[in-house]
Amino acid sequence: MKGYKMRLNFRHSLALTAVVCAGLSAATAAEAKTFKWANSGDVSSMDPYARQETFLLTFTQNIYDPLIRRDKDLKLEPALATKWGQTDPTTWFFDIRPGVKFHDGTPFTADDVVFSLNRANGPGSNMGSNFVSVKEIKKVGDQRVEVTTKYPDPLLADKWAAIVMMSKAWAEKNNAVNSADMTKNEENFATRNAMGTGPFMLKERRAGEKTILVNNPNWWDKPTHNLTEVIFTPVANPATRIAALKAGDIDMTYEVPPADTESLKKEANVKVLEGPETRVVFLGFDQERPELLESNIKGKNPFKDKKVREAIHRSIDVEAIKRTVMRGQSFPTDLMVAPGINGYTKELDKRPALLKPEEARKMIIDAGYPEGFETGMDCPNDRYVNDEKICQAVVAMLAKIGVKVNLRAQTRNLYFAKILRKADLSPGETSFYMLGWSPAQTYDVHNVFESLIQTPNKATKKGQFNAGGYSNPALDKLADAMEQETDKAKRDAMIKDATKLYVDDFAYVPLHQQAVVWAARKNIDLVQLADNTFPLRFVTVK
Amino acid sequence: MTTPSNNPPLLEVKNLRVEFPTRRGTLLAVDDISFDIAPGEVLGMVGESGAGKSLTGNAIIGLLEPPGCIAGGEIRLEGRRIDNLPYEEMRKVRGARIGAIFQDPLTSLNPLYSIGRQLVETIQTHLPLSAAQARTRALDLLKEVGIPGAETRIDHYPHQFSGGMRQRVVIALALCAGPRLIVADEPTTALDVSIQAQIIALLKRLCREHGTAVMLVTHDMGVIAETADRVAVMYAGRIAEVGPVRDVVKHAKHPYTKGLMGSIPSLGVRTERLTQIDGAMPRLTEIPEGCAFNPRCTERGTRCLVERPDLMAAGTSRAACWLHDRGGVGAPLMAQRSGGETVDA
Amino acid sequence: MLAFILRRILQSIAVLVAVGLVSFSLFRYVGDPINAMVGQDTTMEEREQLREKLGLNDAAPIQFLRFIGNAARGNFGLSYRTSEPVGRLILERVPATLELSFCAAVFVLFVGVPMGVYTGLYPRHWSSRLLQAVSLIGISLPTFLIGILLILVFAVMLHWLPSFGRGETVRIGWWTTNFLTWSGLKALILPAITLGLFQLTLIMRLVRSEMLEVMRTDYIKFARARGLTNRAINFGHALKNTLVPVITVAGLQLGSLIAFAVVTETVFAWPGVGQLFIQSVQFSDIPVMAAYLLLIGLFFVLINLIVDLLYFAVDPRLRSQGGSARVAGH
Amino acid sequence: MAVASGLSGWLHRVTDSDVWWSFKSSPMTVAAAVATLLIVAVAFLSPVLAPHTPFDPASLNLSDGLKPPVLVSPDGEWAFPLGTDDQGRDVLSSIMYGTRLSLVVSLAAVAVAMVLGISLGLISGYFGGAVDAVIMRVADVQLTFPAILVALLIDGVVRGIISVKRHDEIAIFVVVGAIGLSFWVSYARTVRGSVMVERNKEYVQAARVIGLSPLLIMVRHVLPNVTGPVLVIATLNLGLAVITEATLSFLGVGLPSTEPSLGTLIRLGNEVLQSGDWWITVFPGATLAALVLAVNLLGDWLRDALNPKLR
Repeated sequence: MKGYKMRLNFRHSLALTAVVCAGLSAATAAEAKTFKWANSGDVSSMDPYARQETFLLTFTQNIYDPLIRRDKDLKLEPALATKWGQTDPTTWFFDIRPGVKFHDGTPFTADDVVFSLNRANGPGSNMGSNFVSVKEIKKVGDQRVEVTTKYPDPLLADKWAAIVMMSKAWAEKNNAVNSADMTKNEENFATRNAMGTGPFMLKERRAGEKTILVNNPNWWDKPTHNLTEVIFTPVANPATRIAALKAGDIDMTYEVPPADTESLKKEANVKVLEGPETRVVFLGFDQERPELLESNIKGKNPFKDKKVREAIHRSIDVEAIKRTVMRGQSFPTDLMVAPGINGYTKELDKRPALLKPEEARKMIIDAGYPEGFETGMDCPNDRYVNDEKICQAVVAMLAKIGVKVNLRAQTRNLYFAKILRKADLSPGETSFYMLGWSPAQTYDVHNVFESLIQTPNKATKKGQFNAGGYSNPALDKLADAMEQETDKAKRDAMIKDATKLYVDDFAYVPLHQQAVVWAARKNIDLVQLADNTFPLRFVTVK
Repeated sequence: MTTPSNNPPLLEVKNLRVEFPTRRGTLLAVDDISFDIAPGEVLGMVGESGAGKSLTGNAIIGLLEPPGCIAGGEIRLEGRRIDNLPYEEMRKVRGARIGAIFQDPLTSLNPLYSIGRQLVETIQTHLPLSAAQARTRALDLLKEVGIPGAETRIDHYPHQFSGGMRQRVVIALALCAGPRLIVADEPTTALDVSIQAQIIALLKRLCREHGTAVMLVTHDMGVIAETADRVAVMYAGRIAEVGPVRDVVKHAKHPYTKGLMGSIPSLGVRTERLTQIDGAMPRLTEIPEGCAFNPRCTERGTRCLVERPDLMAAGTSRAACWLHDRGGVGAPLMAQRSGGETVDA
Repeated sequence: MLAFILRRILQSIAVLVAVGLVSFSLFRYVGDPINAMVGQDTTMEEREQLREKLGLNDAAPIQFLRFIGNAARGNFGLSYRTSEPVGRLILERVPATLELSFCAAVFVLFVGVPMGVYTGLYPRHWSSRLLQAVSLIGISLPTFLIGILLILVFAVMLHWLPSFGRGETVRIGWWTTNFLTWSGLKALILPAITLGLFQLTLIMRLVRSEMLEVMRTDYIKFARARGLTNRAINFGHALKNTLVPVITVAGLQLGSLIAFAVVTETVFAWPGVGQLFIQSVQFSDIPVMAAYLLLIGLFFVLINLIVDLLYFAVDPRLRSQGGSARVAGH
Repeated sequence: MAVASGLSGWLHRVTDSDVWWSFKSSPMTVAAAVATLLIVAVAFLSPVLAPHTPFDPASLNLSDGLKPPVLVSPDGEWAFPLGTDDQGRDVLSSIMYGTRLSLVVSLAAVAVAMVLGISLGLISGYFGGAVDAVIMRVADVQLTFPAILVALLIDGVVRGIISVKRHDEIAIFVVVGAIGLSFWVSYARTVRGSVMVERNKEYVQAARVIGLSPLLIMVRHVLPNVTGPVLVIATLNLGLAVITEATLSFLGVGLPSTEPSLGTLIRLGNEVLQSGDWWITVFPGATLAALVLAVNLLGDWLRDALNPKLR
């Protein structure tokens, strides 16, 4: 955890200065301040439970408020719940903030809390996975809600920082009691309209074209922004988005391709904000099939041999990828989890030294492949930053050590349909693949173990995204134990052991954390959070 | 047949030269020809294809297709020079003063315009008439050229008319602006014989009634004999003989005209074998010195090889042949054998 | 004439059914939308259940029939990406694409045809050669490059025109139009030029080659011999005969503007059906793709019908012959 | 000797003919011909001429990445005259190999489209009636599907029929087929329009009277008359084919991205256009522009020269 602290100070100071001058300017600025910003994709719906996707969650949190929200350092702080905690290992309580009103003036009550939590767990909602441990939610008096869980769940508060509160009355009046259910084919009022308690109100919503928010004058919290109107427009083409920022048609762009960061830094009235994203991009091997799908080697699967995996791992020069392909916009890592996430063990994050091509080639030959071997490789070309170009670089690096790689890059839907495990958890159609993962919900490492590294198991629903089928019984046992261990020290020890297991085994080839790059005009002050969320309440226009 | 009156000629062509500058050298297609057409007179222009008769017609209308151009000489219409007029001036002459009829009626009319619209357009271009007046004039013309049911058919389209009917429409178009002269370039060639006779009779009647002169270009001696007042026989871009049609047909003065007339069967005279002129007309790039016809001429002499004869008096006509010159043709020579073909094989 | 229209309508229905069948057999290969619809941690089993409930595993004809059944009742299903009704999603975006294509078509016709006529009338003149070479630029650079270059010059450097988007639009009933606001009009300029540039080159060259041939015909020579003015000959007789054969190709090219709009709309973030289609392909948003393809199929069928009827109006030779035989040109 | 004289005789006949004369006399056409020949020659000789082998991953190393063209800035290298892209590929060699790939794909695709389009256009125009209606309606269906979807369909179907071990074995056929299939309609419609005009002309009826088979009539008599507009479309389609191939490779159904075609080079470069590495997209873009410009100017001249009516 220490490493994380150190990097934070620099970011911390930056954030502090932003708040200070924000405070100052908020006081003086009275007249209308419009803030125009753009992103590559549109927010897919106004319904806060439509999709558990960072962009949708951060956008809707400008209109709705959660019980508990995260501050600038991603620490939990009170929002619509003034106090919360566990009365016993399986019971949580939340005290409701009094005197809060929805945008239409109706009061915010405990009933709204219970309704919202049940809606978030209801049909059509995407947030179901945050309620796996929940048994019952009930109102206890006007100011408190109690939740009983099937088994002790220390992380419930963390998970529910993403669940915002909706108005029960409004939902019932406008047939928005449940989120839009794809299978029923009828529209849901909450998809295009919103009724929250948040700092901004939804004025106009034209999907794929323009979404306009206006300031909520009677917000329960003290506004730390000076905006009167916010106009959000999706601009898919990166070149157009950058040009629009330079031309002043937009004040800020949420996503900047690394290639353009250098030129934007040189722009007179534009400033660039960079920071590591909690997502780790890594390469995985098919360690399950007896022989690889597209290989000249029959009867043997090279990737099952740890020596081969090590040779490959230590031939991929992530620093070179950072320098040219990512143009410096990446943070190399050797762990499957990013700093800033609970369970990141800094001392294990040491990448073994690069091998010279001859050394690696010799390791491959010693492993029983005199002329090296051939394998297919699958990559997305529009999912992660520079995904296709990174794979091309890896193909070049492995060609030097006798591993001939046939690359196939596809758009994400074709890609994920091909490589992910099937419904019955049978392996996907790939031998060597790229994937990115960020435990967005819980900000805890267990999610990584449970989804990526544990052996795929239909019954326990573990290892859903372990596309390569890596299997390490010892690690499986540790991961299950850490799920319910409430003693922090014991839990940390388990995490450390499990991490050491997959690192020594060269189970995966972690590459880097992507850089979150935003760009804004000089007259805009805003705060960039590590989890790539963008609360508008920290924006001030000078 | 109107006798040529002695008032000033309607059309005077003096020493007209038409050249085609091409990369292989300049081709002289019409070589210094002169002739006149009197008002109301029908002048026939006859000769093998490639003799330059159509080009003369185009030159008069001022529609020579590039790269062809008038390289010399003058063309005067009613005393006024029209060969060097600026485009806009010449445009006003065309249609109003000189009409034209082309060979193929199937392609001479714009397929997308009704015949009425094409007539009215031409009339209004040249005559200060309102649309209604122009339309009645068009109707009269259509009746004159013998289009049955003109009132309904005026709004029909060209493809709804037969070849003969379309040629009648073309004649109406040529006459609709009241021109003094019509240049008819092979007007009957594309029609079958029975329709030909009707069109010729129609053309003669209309010209006589409107007092319009006609320059009738054709290779069909029968049409000429029947229609023309005077006829000019062209050979290799020059006029070989010109004169009243009866004299030229009956008493040809130029050897080429004799050969031409000899090759036409006629009902009156019983002939076993038609005479045939050996060889072929020279290409424009290989026109011989002296008289152009000399290689094929049976009565040629040494003078014909070197000196080019101009038109000279020969009886009632004029012929470009030294036979009619006091100096004669010089020492007689046999006709040049052409390609081993014997005359009496 | 009525028989001809009826026959064409029957054929059009056959075309739409064919388009529907091909589309749905195609959707199996566009990738799986489920992964993008569910949260990161949804188990594989749940994803399969959702796929089953959405009927994605059924055979193509069954999916098509179900789609048509719902479509007949005006329900085109919800978009997998934005969970909005596809019908309204498309209805909101059709005006943007139609207005953009209309402006591009106007640009093509009022610039392309005169250029074609000019280069046809004076082929040897240096200006014609220059026009021909310049017009080629439109097709030698990819559309997305031309778009970006125009934005860089006119929006970033000169600040004359907006760099993206539709600007202010006025809503009349369900239709939103650009034409009534100054910023809307300005926003139309660059995308319309980018979209129209390729068709401009094609139309110009077709008009030129047709004009060259018409100028050589006998009826033009006869018209000149009748002393008609140049204007009457060039723009009356010649132009009309030139445009008749060009109409079919022009009708189709302007129709394909819609298909071409896909790239232009993405570059200019123009909220039309083209951009929606690209997003739905990348997202394998099947209901949107199905509705889009049927809309485009209907559109092409209409364009062809209009072009054929236009033929009858313009070419008298067809009117008398009737039937679908079309005699074009001189 | 006979051959030599025959050859020189032929050569003489060509250089004397009007077509050659009209070619010689227009400088722009000569320049276009030279440019086309140059680009095609360099492309197909790329294995010999290219200083590097951009398609062989082993020869690339990232440290050479993002070098600017040597003439423009000091830190360029003569080893990479036009600079390198972010994979360390020499831009000049990539253009050579890429152009060869694009030429092969687009020429094959345009050929497929022409053969398909012209034959269907001839049949539908000549026979008319039901045949014409069916072909034209198939054309309508085809027009609805952009090349992208056609490619996805072919890729899926082919993969279903023959179990393909590696994708790039069939990639080139999929791309050529997809582009060819989406281009044939414009040929068919143009040819059909012209055939319906020629069909009523006397010379076709005459040919029919003397008993020539319809196929012979169509190919020998009717086809030469439609070469004009077909040539216009073919030359325009060439440029479009290169760009469509790039879009297909973006969707993963085109050629593998480790062997970028000219169109893919432009697409990859376009993403970094504003980032200062302008040369990655400008040079391939200029090459494509030059190629398409030259081919179309050549097409214009050829159409005018071969068109009997315009002589």
